[in-house]
Amino acid sequence: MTAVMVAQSILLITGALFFCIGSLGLLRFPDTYSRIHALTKADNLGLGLIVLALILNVDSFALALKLLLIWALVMLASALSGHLVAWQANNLSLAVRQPNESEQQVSSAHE
Amino acid sequence: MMGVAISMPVILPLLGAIISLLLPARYNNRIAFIFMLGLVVNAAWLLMHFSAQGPYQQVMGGWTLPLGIALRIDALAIIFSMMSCVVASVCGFYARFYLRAKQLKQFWPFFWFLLTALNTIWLSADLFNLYVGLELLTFSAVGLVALGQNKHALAAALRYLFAALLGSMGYLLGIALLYAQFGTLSLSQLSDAFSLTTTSAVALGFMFIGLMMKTAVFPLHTWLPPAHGGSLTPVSALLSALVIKASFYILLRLWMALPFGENAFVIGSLMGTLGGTAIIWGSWMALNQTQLKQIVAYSTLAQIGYFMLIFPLFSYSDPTANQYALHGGVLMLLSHALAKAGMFLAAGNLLICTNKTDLTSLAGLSRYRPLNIFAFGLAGVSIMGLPPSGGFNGKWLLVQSALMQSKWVWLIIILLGSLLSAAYIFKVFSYTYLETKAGDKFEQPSAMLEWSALSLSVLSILLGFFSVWVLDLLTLAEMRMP
Amino acid sequence: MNSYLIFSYAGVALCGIGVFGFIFHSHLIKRLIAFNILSNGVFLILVGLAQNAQKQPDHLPQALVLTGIVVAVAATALALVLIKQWYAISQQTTLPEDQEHQ
Amino acid sequence: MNELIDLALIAILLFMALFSVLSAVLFKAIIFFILLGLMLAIIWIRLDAPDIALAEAAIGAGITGILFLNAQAQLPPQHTQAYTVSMCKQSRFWFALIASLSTMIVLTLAVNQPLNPTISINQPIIEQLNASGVEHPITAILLNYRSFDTLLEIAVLVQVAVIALSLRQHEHIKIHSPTLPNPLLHACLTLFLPMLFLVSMYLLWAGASQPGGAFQAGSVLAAAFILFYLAGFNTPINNHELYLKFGWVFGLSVFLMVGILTLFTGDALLAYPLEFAGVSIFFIEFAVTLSIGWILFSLFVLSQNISLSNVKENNE
Repeated sequence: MTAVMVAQSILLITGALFFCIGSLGLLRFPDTYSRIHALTKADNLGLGLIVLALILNVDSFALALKLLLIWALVMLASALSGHLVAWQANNLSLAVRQPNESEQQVSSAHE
Repeated sequence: MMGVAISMPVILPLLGAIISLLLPARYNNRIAFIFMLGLVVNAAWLLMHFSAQGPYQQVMGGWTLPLGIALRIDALAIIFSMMSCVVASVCGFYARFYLRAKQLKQFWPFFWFLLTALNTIWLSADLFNLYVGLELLTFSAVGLVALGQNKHALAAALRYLFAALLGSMGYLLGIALLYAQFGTLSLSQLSDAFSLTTTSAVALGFMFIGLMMKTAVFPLHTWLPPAHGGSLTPVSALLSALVIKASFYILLRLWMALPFGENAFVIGSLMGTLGGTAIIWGSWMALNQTQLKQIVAYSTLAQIGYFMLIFPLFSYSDPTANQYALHGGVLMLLSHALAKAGMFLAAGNLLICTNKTDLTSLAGLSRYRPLNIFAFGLAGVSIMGLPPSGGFNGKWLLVQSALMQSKWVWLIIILLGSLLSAAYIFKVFSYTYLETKAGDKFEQPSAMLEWSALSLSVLSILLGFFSVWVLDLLTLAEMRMP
Repeated sequence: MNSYLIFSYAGVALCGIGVFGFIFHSHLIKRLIAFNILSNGVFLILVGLAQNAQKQPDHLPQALVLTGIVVAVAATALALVLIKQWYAISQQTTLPEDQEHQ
Repeated sequence: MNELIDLALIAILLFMALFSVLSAVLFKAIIFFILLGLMLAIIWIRLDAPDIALAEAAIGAGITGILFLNAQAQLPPQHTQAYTVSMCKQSRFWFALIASLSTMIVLTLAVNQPLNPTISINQPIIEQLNASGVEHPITAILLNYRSFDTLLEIAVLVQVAVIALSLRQHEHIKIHSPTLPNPLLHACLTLFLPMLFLVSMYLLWAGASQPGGAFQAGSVLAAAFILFYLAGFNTPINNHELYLKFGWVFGLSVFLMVGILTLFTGDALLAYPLEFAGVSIFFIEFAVTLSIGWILFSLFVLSQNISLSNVKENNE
C-alpha cells in the first residue's frame, strides 16, 4: 500500500461520502430551493475529490487536463441547471417552507 | 453491367423519394412516370438475364461473402419484384386521380420509400439487411395509414406500429441467437452451416412468431382489419397486396434455405393449423361484416391462411409434391396480390359511387355502374379460385400436392375456404342486384379510376392463362440453390 | 471471459421485463418505454452471446447494435409523434380498445 | 472482483428497469428509463464495446430521454391511482406475466447452450481493414463492409422525419418556441454551443481511428440544436418547410451519390475505389452527421405541443 494508494483511497472515500451527503440533503430538505443547494454543492465537491484521486495515478499530462476539464464542465452545468430550476420554481411561485411546516400551513400563509 | 442492374431496384425508388421530397408538388407525376418506367425496364432486363444465365449473386461493396451484404437474383426474387412493380404502378396511377392535392404531396415520398424497402427485401440475402428493410417498410406503411388524418386512421396506425415493432423485435432476437450459434448473417452460408439445436430452434421460433405477427397470421392479426379497412383506398390496396407479402416472403426464404430435415413435418403442420384457422375464421368474419372495405380486409386474413398452407404441404420424401406445393403457393401469392389490389380499388370506386360505406347502399349499382361491379367481380373470381383465374391454378396445384401426399385435412380446408370466400363475395353481389326505385343517383368516379381497378382484376385473370411462364421461371432455377 | 455470458442473462431479464410492460400497460407512452427496454435487452443478448461464443470482443454485432439503436430511436420518435397526434384528436392516452377496463 | 462489479451493475440495471415499468407516475417511469440508459452505457464499457457505450449515452439515454420528457410534458398530469392493488386483479396482468416468464425461460434455455460457431467474421474484418480506408473496425463495418445497411438506416430516419412533418401538415408549421428568456442561459450558450459543435466534429473525425463516428456526432449536434431552440431563439426552421426537407435529405443524397459514382467506376454498389476510400467515407460521414443532427432536432421541434384548436375532425 504505497503512499499514493493510501491518498487515493482516502480521497475516493471522502468523495463518495460527499455524494451520499448530497443525496441525503435531497431527501431531508423541505423545499426545492434547499434541495438544489444541497445537490449542486455537495456533488461538485465529491466529484472534485474523485477527479483528484484519479489524477494521482494518471500517466499522461493530457489525460489529467481532460479530467480537470470534465470537472469544470460538470460544475458549470450543475450551476446553470441549479439556477434554471430555482428560477423556474420562483416563476411557479413555489413557497419557501420551514422544516416542520406541512403543506397546508404554507399555502394558507402564502395567500 | 450486372452490378448496375442488380442495385437499380433499390437505388431508383430511393432517388425518387429524394427528388419527390425536394421538388415542388407539380413535378411529382413526372417523377413517378420516369422512375416507374425505369423500374419496369430494369425488372424486364433482370428477367431476361435470369432466364439466360440463371441465378446471380453479388456482394455489395465488392467484399467477400461473410463481410459484405449479398443481393441475389433468383426466380422468387424476380417474380416478386415484377409483381411489386406492376401493382405499385397501378396503385400510384390510381392515387394520382383519387387523392386530394395536399394528400398527394405527402403520398409520393412514402410510396417511394415503400418501394425501396420492398425491393430490398426481395433481393437481399442477408438477415440483418432484411431487418432494416422490414423496419423501413413498416414505417412507410404506418406513414401511409396515418395519411387519413382522422381518428380511426391514427388509431389504426398506432396499433399497426406497435404490433410491427414487437414483430421485428422477435425477428431481431432470432438473428441474435442465430449469429451467436453460426457466426454468420448471410442466408447462403447459414443454409450450409445450419443444424437444429435448442438455440437455433428457439431462434427460429422467435423469428417465425415475429414474421407471422407482421404478416397478420391468425392469432396475431388484430391490427390488420382497421389498418387496411380504415385507410385511403390506394393505401389499403398497397398494404394488402404488397406489404404483408414482404414478411411472408422472408418466412418462405427461411423455410426453403434452412434444411429442417425430419422435424419439418411438425413445424409445417403447426403453421398449417394456424393457416387453416385463419382461413375459416377470416372467411367467417368477412361473411358477417356490414362495411364493404372491412369485407375485403377480412378476406385478406383468409387468403393469408392459404399462403400458410404451403408449409405443411412441403415434403422431402416426394419432390414432385414439394414442387407442386411451392408452385401453387407462388401462384396464389401472385394472383392474390393482383386480385386483392384490384378488389380494393374497385371497392374504393364503389364507395365513390355511393359515398356511404355500408352494403345496403349498394342497391341498384349493377344497373347503373356495371364497370365497377365487373372489376370487383373479376377480382372476386380470382380470390374465389374459379377456373380461368390465376387463383384457381394456385389452388389446383395445392390440391394436387395434398392429394399426392394424401394429406386430407389440408385438402378439406382448401375446398371449404374457397366455398366461404365465394359466399362473402356473392353476398356483396346480392346487394347490388336489389332494384331501387330512386334511379341513378350515384356519383360517377372518373374513368381513370375505373380502368385502373379493372386492369388489375383482368391481370389476375390473365395470370391464369399465362401461369405457365411463371412456373417455367420457378422450375428453371433449382430452388434449393440460393 | 464468462462475464459476457452474465450480461446475456441480464439481456434476457430485460427482455422479460420489456415484454411484461409491453403487454400489461395500456398507456401508450409506458408501452413505448417497455418496448425500448425490450430492444435494449435484445441488443445485450446479441453482443453478449456473440462475444461469449467467439471468446473475443466481436466488432460485427457491435456495429449491428449501433444501427439497431438508431432504428429504435427513429421508432420511438415516430410513435411519440403519433401518440401526441392521437391525444390531440381524441384526448385519450390509450388505444380505444384498451379504454373500457381503465 | 470483476464478477462482483458486473453483478452489481446488472442488479442496478434490473432494478431501474423494474421501477421504470412498474411505476404508476409517467414522469417517474421516464426518469428511471433515462437512468437505465446511463447504466447500460457503463455495461457496454464492461462488454468492451466503447462505440455502443457512446451511442447509448448520447442517443439511447439522451435523445430518447428528451423526446419522452417532451411528450410527457404535453400529456395530462396522471391521476396516481392505487396501482399495485388493482394491478393484480386485471386479467391482463396475468397474461403479461405468463408471456414474459415464458419468454425468459425459453431464452435462458437458448442462451446457456455451449456455442462454437464455425465461421468467425472477426479475422476477415481485421485483415481487410487496410483496404477499407479507415483504421477503426466498427466504422469500417458501418461505412464500408455493410454500408448498404447504413444507407437504408438513414432512409429510415428520413422516413420518420417525413411522417412527423406530414402529421403536422394541416396546420402550417407555425410552432411557438418555448419562452425561456433566462439571461444566465443565454450567457452560457455562448460558452456551450461552440464547445458542443467542437465535440461533435471531434467525434466525427476521431471515428476513423477510435470509437466515434457519424451517429454519436449527429446526436451531439442535435443536442446543440435543441439547446439553442429551448433557449427561446426562433430558428428559420419554424416557417420554411424547404429548410427542413433539404436538411434531412442532404446526408442520404450524398451517400447515394457516392454509391452511384462508385457503381460506374467499380462494378458493385458502394465499392469505393481503394485510394479514395478514406476520403469518400469521411465525406459521407460528414454529410450524414449533419443530417442526423438536423433530423433528430426537427423530430423534437415537430412534436412540440399541438394546439388542439386547429386539429379538425376530417374523415376521408
